Amino acid sequence: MNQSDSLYEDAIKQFAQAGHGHGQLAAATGAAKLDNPLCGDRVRVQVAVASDHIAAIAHDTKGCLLCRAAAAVIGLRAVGQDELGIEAITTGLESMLKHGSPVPAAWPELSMFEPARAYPSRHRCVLLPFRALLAALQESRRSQHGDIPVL
Amino acid sequence: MNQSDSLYEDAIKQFAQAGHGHGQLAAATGAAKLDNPLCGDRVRVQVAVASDHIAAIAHDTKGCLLCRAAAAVIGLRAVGQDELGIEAITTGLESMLKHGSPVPAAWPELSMFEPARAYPSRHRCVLLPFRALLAALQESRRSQHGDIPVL
Amino acid sequence: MSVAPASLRDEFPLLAAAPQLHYLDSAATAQIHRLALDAVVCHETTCRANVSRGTYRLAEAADLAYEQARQTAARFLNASSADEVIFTSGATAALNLVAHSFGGTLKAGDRVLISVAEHHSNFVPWQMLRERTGIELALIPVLASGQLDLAHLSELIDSNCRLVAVTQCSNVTGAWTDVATLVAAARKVGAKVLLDGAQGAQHGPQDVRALGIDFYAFSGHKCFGPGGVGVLWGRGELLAAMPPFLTGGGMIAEVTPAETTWAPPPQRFEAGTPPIAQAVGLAAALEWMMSLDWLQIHARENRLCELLIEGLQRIPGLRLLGPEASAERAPIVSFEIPGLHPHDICQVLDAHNLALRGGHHCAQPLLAALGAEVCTRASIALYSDEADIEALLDGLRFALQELT
Amino acid sequence: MSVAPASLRDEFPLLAAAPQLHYLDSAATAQIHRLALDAVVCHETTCRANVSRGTYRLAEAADLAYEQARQTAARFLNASSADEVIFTSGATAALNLVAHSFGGTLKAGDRVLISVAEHHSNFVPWQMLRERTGIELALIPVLASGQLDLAHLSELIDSNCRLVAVTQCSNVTGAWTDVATLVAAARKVGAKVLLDGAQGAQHGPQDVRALGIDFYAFSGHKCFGPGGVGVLWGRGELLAAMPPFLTGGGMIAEVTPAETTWAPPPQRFEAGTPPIAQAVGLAAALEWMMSLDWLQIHARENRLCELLIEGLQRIPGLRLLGPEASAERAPIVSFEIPGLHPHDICQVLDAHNLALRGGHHCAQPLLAALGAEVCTRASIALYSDEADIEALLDGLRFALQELT
Ligand SMILES: Cc1ncc(COP(=O)(O)O)c(C=O)c1O
Ligand SMILES: Cc1ncc(COP(=O)(O)O)c(C=O)c1O
Repeated sequence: MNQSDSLYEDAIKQFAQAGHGHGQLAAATGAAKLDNPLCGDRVRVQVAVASDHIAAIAHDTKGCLLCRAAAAVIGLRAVGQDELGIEAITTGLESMLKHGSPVPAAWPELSMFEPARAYPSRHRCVLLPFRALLAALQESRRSQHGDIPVL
Repeated sequence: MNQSDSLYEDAIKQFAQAGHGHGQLAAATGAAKLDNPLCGDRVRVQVAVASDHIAAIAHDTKGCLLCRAAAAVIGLRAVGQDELGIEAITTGLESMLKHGSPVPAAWPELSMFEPARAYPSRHRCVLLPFRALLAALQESRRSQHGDIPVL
Repeated sequence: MSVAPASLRDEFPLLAAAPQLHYLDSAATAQIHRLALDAVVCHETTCRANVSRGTYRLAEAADLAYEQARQTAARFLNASSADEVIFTSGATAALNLVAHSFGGTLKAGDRVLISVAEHHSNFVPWQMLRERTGIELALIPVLASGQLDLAHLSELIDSNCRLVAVTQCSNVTGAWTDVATLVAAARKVGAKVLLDGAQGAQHGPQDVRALGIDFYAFSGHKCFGPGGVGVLWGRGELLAAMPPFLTGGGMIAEVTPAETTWAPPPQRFEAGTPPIAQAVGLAAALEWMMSLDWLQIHARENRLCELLIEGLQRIPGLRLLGPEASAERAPIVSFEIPGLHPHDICQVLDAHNLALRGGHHCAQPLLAALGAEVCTRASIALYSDEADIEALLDGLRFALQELT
Repeated sequence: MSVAPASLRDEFPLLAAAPQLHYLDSAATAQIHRLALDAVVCHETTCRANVSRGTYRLAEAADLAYEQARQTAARFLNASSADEVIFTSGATAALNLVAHSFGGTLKAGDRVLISVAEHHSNFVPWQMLRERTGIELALIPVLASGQLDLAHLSELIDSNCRLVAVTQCSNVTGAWTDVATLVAAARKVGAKVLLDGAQGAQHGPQDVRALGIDFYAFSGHKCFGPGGVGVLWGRGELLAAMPPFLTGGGMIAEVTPAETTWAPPPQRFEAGTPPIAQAVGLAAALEWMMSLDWLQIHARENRLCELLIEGLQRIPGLRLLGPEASAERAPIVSFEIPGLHPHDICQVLDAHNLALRGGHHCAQPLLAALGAEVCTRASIALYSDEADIEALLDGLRFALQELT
């Protein structure tokens, strides 16, 4: 019955502890704050976008290990990506959690969240930083391009 | 299973048909209209009270046989009674229906409603004219005595 | 899938246990299907936990069951997303929700159009809204058949009209509403359309998108499911723009003493612990309904309805309410017999094991318009059979003898 | 009657079927008692019909069962009349009913006094009332223990105060409210008192008259009964003076297009088909509760609670929320462990078959006041036992190992 013993792999704890990207940006082009109202997880993401690509990212995350580890992955990996890329990874991650699809190839460390598949109520925890990042990117786009999609 | 075959005794049909007291009073001292909102039964009772006793009564009753028969009993028997007497008979009738108490001795024809004991939803039908009469008597008392109880 | 309707009765525990009973009051409450009851018991004994907040496996199972019930309801209605499905405590609660939440976006002078044929549950909430906000409440009149009189629709659905809220099918006359005409007229002026499906949903799965409507409400207990649960479907973009109605746990984003922000739909409209096992039971009933051959069932329901009407027409003086053509009505047949009160009729019928309802059926404005105050109603469901109809016609002969 | 509490677990089908499960989330939803579930099934399979309108025997049986359920609830609360008992869809619906119906009799500037310790279901409805009508919403603060701080009560309950609406027992800290003091202060100025009994009723029958209160609300699913049903008790004369909230079938005297008149309570407040089988099931649970020896059960619940608190206090850094003395709290124990998130704790506990809830427990203002955002909660009910507590303390040791 100890299904979740494997959930808290060392990778998750290490990422959560490392907290890559934790902090604040001096010159953000977009920011967003998202909550999970049901558990109190809260993520604030700032991005600095230049030429439609993420030049810098920072986040402030209060939450469970899953949420903090996911935020740290973003903090480590998001720089250099554009909105479409983040969208694809988020969709891939969601599909991995919900439907057992393969780990998004671009960010292989997301495999550490595979054990969370079995716990639908925790999917939100993993996805929250990704959704906050997408919201921050949208805000950045709107402020930079006057709401014209980046394509 | 034909429990209710005996409900519609000839007495009930005869009283309902006879409709004793159906009509209108020229000089009522009190009147009341009561509905059973759930089935549409509707009773309008007028009384003329003199020296605290019912001198004349009239009713206009739309309803089922039970309701019409009960109104006809009132039409036949109420004259000469005072409010306390009607109250006692109403309580006695309710107790006969709900708890199987004996038929109010003063008005023995109420025994025709005994088979209705088995049908709680029909108790209202039988009681409605009595309650309307009580309401009419109260109105009469208020208008005659300035709301001082008749005792 | 083809189902021999004669066997349907056995699938309903109460009917199976009372073979002598002729239950003809399904418009008030339909009997519960075995699978729906089993689903309730199974949920309560294996998955019971509160939803949306727990992370332990039992709570995950409860969540999953509840959200799957939402998806089943969405499929039953052909909604574009399960997020458009709100579980309520019943059709009345669903209609009140719209009258308060959507109603809260209306202003004095806006028109809400209902009809004379509405059940009180889709009548009084709009009267109350009129009192609260000064909307104008207009009424579509009815023809002598009880069908909505759509002759003057262009005057009724004018540019002030924000909402047309009508019954899909009358609970007294069985008359089906001509939804397409109403939707077309409403579209022209941008008015929304709510359909009170309390009497519609028990006659088969719905397609809210094909109907072109904006809101649909129905009750579980009339659809072979448990009591205490109902469904409001609303178009996503409308729900997203509506304020909540009931408030409390589960429907908020954040609460501070100063102010509170709302969760997105459907949670925004499900304050407090929802009727979880009841939703799961309803979903089992809806799944079962979706597995049926409705062409066959409708043919059968119509045949029984015609059989009944033919028999009733042979009773001297009896007045039938509702449309002539059986295609224009659900199998609900109400009638008056001069000199006989429905309560007395139903009482004698009961002695012959016939369960029928007499009264105003919570539709006083309709009865007044039809020149009746009360009537006797026989309502047929998919488990009804010829024996029920024959027993009713026999029973009425007894009633005539006994009551006159 | 004396009951050996060790055997109580067997009376709850879910717990009986899962001997390995340590269910410590009864404050969210208690497990259903066998008799309550049986009563639902029995009602649905032998007495199912709509209530208050039918005259056939099945409908009479449904009516009788429903009205007997009302009487049982009245006895559970020691109400002076069953007419004071309104069945709702749950505590949240009951609280919303008061906020709308009684709230509808208030005017701008009238004060409603709630507390910082309220569940969102007794917080947000009053915020909404403030928005609708301009009442003043005042808050009783809490002490560090989570108990209401009644030091400045005479300022809070001033002559503008019309209603004091507080929880009987916090769903986070378990702190019992000092009702007597509040009632005495409210009486002085003629304010009414509502008690949110959602967490109180599961710990035994109540005496609303001895409490001296005016409204009491609770949910069936937290009292070993079915979901989808709750109770609002209100003093007869108050209910009689209140306008309805939800409107529709069953609660009216007469409906005409021009206006509508209301039925007397309790019908006035029960629009639409009520949760009939659920009320019957709840009544079976309440009957069972009334047969128990509550002195014995409270002693046992307190002992378990103390055992748990002692064990928790041995965990370094762990912060307990709530009163010190177990007599001042219901057996609900919430705590924080620095650096560990409740969701992660609950996840590891789940792997050890412990069902606990982490989060804000729909009480954000209280958690903010206590300087916490989220916490982990263990809630004990009459079927809990030593093994549950020991398993939890062991599980927390595992969690500490695994998560750090
Ligand atoms: C047409 C119609 N609308 C609404 C309702 C109300 O449904 P419920 O009582 O289940 O809330 C009914 C039930 O009789 C109905 O027939
Ligand atoms: C104190 C308190 N009040 C109200 C409620 C709301 O109860 P329900 O969700 O059953 O409507 C709860 C449930 O958690 C509660 O604990």
